[in-house]
Amino acid sequence: MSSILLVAGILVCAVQAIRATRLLVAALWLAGTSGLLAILLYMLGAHEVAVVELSVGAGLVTVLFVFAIGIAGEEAMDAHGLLPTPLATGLAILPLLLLGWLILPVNSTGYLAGFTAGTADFSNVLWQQRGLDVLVQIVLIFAGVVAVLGLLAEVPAGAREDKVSPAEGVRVPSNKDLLSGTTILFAPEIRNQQAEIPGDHIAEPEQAVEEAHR
Amino acid sequence: MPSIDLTTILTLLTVGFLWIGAVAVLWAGDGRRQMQNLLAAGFAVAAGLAALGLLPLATGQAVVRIAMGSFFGDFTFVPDGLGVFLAAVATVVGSLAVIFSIDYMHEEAQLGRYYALVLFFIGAMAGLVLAGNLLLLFLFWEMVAFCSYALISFHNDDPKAVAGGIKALVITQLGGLGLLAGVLTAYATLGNYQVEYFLANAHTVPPAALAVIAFGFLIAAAAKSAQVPFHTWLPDAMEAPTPVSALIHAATMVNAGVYLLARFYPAFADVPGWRTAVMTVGVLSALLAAGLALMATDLKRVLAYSTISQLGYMVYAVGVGAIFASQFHLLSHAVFKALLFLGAGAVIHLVGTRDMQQMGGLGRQMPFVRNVFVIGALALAGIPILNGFWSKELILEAGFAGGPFAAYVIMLAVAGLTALYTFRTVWLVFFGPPGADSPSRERNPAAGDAPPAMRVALGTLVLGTFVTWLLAGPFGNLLEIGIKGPAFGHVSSTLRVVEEVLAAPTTLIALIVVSLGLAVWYWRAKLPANATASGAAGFRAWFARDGGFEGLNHAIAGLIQGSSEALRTTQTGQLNWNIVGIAGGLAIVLAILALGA
Amino acid sequence: MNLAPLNVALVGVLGLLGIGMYGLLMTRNLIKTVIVLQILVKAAVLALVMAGSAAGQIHLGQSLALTVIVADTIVAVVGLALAIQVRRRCGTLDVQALATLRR
Amino acid sequence: MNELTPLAAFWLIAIPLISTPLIYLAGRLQVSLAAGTGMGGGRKLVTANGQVVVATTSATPRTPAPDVARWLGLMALAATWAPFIGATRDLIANGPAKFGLESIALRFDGLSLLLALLALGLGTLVMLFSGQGVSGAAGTEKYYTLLVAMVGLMIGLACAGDIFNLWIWFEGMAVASYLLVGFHHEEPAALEASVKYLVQSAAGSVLVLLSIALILAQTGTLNLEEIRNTAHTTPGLLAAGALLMMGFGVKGALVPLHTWLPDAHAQAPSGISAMLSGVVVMAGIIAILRSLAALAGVTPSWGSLLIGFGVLNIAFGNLMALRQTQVKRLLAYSTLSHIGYILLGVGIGVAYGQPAGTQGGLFHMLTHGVMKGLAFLAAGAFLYGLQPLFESDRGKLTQRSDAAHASPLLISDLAGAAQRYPLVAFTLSLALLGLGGLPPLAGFMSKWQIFVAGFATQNPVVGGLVIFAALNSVLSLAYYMPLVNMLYRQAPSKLVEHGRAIPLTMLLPLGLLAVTIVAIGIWPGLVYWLIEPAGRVLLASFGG
Repeated sequence: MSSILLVAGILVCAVQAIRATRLLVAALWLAGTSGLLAILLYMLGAHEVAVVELSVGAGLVTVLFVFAIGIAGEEAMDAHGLLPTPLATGLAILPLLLLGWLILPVNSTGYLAGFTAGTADFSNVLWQQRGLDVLVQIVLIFAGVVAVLGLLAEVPAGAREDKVSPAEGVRVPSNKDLLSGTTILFAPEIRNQQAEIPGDHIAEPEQAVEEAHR
Repeated sequence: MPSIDLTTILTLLTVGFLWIGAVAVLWAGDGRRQMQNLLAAGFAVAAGLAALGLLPLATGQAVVRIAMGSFFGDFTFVPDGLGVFLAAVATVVGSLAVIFSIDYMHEEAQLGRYYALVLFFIGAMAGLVLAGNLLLLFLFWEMVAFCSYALISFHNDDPKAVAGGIKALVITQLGGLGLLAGVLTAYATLGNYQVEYFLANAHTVPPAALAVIAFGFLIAAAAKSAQVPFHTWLPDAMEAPTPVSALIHAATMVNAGVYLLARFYPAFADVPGWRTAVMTVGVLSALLAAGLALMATDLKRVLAYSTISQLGYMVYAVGVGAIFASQFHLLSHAVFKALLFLGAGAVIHLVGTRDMQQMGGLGRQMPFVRNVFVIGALALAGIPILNGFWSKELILEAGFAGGPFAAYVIMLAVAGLTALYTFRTVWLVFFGPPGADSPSRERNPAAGDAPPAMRVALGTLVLGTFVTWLLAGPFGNLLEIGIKGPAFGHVSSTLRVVEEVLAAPTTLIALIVVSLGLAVWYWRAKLPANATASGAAGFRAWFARDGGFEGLNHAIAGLIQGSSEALRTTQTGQLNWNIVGIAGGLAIVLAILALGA
Repeated sequence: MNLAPLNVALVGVLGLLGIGMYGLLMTRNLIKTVIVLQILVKAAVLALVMAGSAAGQIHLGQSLALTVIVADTIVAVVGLALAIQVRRRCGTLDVQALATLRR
Repeated sequence: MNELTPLAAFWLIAIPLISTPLIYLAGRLQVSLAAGTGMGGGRKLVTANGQVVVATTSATPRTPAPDVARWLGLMALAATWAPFIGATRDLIANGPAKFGLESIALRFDGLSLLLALLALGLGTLVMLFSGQGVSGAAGTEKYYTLLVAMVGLMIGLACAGDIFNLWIWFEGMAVASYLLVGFHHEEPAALEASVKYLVQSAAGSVLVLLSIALILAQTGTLNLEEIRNTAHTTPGLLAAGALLMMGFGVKGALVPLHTWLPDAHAQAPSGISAMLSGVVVMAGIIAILRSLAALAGVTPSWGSLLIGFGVLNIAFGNLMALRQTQVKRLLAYSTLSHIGYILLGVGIGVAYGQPAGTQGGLFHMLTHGVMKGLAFLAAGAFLYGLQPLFESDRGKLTQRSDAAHASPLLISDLAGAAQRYPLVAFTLSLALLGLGGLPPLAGFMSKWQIFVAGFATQNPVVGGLVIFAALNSVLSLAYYMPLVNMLYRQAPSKLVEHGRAIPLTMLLPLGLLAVTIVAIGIWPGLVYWLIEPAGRVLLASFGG
């Protein structure tokens, strides 16, 4: 019963995250999803992952989002998407129905066919049995860090700067204008740049962009 | 066995000389034109000599065998009579075209690319006819198509040339699908690619599969030999430099289709409906193209249509089972059509236009070219003594004896039409009153006759026009080598051919029809004006649309382009729409699995 | 083992998947797209734990889920970095502005 | 790693992965040193007080400072060839090698060998090629680092014998490639491509995870072989198969999921386009095949589905390519159609138990990798030669209205390129002709083998599909040929006349790939040691 409530809560949070028009609100709803999910995971017996989900999913990721939103700025979002809503709804629901038809309900014939609970404890499974996964994951993290460093690094000035964006006709702010928190965190070569954490930008997104121009 | 060894060497050299020459010409670089001329002509002539040397050595045995691994079989070359003969035609006529090019192309840029492609082209054709493996045959078939494309669009700054090249490539490749299907079916049913094995075991192939192979090959041959309904590429291929046109029409490309039909005739003759289909294709092509030739005003287009028409004769001959007559006409046609094209090339080179209405009265200015062109035209029209006469008579005779009467009558009428358009062409170019704005005199008041290298090529071909028919006997014997089965017609001596032709009543009828064609042209002014006008109008209207085939081409091309353009809207570039693909794809696959399993 | 919680969890997985799909289809803001991707990842995490539980190898399921959380956090970080760059270069986070490559 | 035999295979994966941090650190070190001495070339400089100063010398040719990261990367990949040869020998002598950590199985078999060869071969050449192509851009050391990492991860992916492990290799490869695709992130178009690539890949990867969960729940194992032994027809496993196909299919660019591909291929640096098209997409297909093979017992329709997607890809890719005006976009769409040929061949092999089919499909994977790699690299060489002109003089030289925007290489820009760049033009035309399936080039041989397989089924429907595929091959000439033609135009475009010379390190990979295309085309038996075991393994894994 409690699990039903939890799942309902998770889904509500997720829906709210999608419906939210402000990014920060969406990120917070996501954190809510994560928190509830952590409880559900705990109930399913996944104690360790529940903790990780709580700390990484609800904690770190939310921080990252807040940070990113701070840098990029809130943006007034168009309420209606590019797709007709009925089409999107249909496309989201159709595979769902088919999947549900195929895999629900879990019953004892298709599943649980005589499995015995593993005896190894969690750290044994993670670090030894699935050790290769962890190794590859380290490479993945390394690649991800390098990628983020690369993406946030400055690029040489050239003819491409300050040009008009083809799509919007918005004058693109140049690099120097937009130096900000994340850049300082992730790009070591400009670490000693004076930081200006744009905390107040969150409240006034348009103003943040204006400032960036100046 | 030294003779076998020599055969092997010559077989390899026939193709090898040309391909080595192609590389050598490229290697020489466009900076050294004289060197390129020399290399190209040298290697082409060497290959021609090798092929001629191969003629007495023809054998039905595979002389080269290279194992290619599973699914590809052994690549073999079999220099049997038919193959050696066509290789000789390709290389000898080809080398004359190369020699002709020395003068014709002397002002062109990118000579290296030109010669390399020409040599590669001739080499691929020689390989095609000598190949003893179906896959190897297909390989060469495709190479020929590619080279023809590259040469047709040699003047690639000209959009018409590019379009003509791509049209030729796509249409012949579409036909090539028939060959592909045929070869694959043959391999799937017999497990072997060897031509010899296929011919020997065709009767064991299930009838349905054999029909696929037979009609597949027919489609391929029709596309390659520019037969109805695939003929539309050939006139557009006239954008090529004239020596290349001569190559395509006389030496290489279009002969491949007729070769294919002749080669596999023994296997397919008994497939129900196949011979009828072959005859129909031949008759329709001959008739339609003759009519088109009568309407055309572009000198090279007239020649192109006449090629389609003459190939129609050859295909028709295969259909009635007269392989010898078909191949004999191929030989005659190769010689006189090369002559006509190179002659036309000399004219165009001089005048700077291909429009016959702007020519006229050129005969006095270039007597040598006039004389050789007229000889070629007479051969085309089928005037006695010249080689075209003998071979065409043989075909008509065989058609009378072995084919339906209606087809024979049409082919007879086409013979008259051929005479008619031939004389019209000769008249317009060399004798008629100069065109209203004839540029010939103003532009080239001192323009002489053909330069020396051109004369060498033209002279050789004129000689050929007079003498090749004398080789009928040896030729008949040659064709027998390595070929099993009675289909090839037992011609053993020239004398018998002569007797047969002269004795047959069809010859007389044909001659009468030909002279009728001549007469129509001669007295064209005296015919009742109304009759010509009204008759010509309907005629013209139908032929102007090329019997609708050109429109069909456009419709198909338009459809493909249109659907391409329509499909491009699916790539919206919007991330959300991209996700639609994922969600939709998932739904569809799930549905298929859920419902289907 | 009682199957009911697993069934409920599975419904949760499907629900999250559907919501995530709908979000990807409708969201025009890049950062929000990354948020939606995180919702999808939640579905995957829940599914893996559920599977481990169903197979009687909850620790295996946990181990996989943990790996997924970490890996997809990295993906989210890269995605956010991209979004920030997009904001710099194009002045907007709207997907519509990122539709110059098409056809 | 108890046995001695898989040692080579182990190092084959380990060397590139271990060397990546070294490459990165060395590259950073060089950048820092250069910044200290003011020798940063076109790069950004950081002065003592932290002010970012951007060197304005980027327009002038850079002094060719030896790029440490690049040479280290090249050395790492070169060193990887030694275990590759060793592993190949082991494979030929002893058959597939099994190794791994604890419960995670790795397996070096014919299929792994094929993908490893593609990744390593193309990776090495791209590394060699990339020297000047990416110079001037910021963070070249990251480029080289991620390139080497990507190669290592792909080799690992090729060996994975555990479905979750397969996923993590796959995800690692994807993460490594995001930056590479958006490497020129000063251009909005490159960012756009990277964003689409990331979002679609991530969505696909979630589908794979759901499928893994379903499989684990129903079979209790993640090991591919054990799954194969326990899997039987249940609706849940059907759903798992569909999710797998769609999840990996995003990276494998099956047609409705392909939309990231043209953008990413067109906007990535050319070397990366070559890697994407030649290897990354193929890794996606290998992942589909590996994982679906584990579910072979669930339903017989996997083969038919593969054939279906194959035909869809062929037709769609060709039609889309027909009207393209940009060189790299055209090549990208042609990749779609070639994926179709691969799927068709493999599908025929799987559905009808035709060894010719799987071998032909994998053969085409190899030849396509070589040909498309060459085509993209040649396009990259042209871009290198002409790029400076896009930015400065293009407006003047070509009167193009879009001169100011990000600069795609248009087909018309290459008019007459053969006169200025004969070798590059020649190799590009070889690649295009090979892609178009003209003999005697590699592409013809592999397509032929697929067609042979189709006809060998003696099934009229499959025969018809093969003819349809061949028809599309003819159709494809209608877009390859104009490009070839353009290269040999007699009147060169103004851009070409003013292009700069192409360095030898770029020409060398082009030449090598071109020779390979011709060699395989003339003698396909040359690669049979590679293709035959791979096809056998694949067919056997589907129970054929």
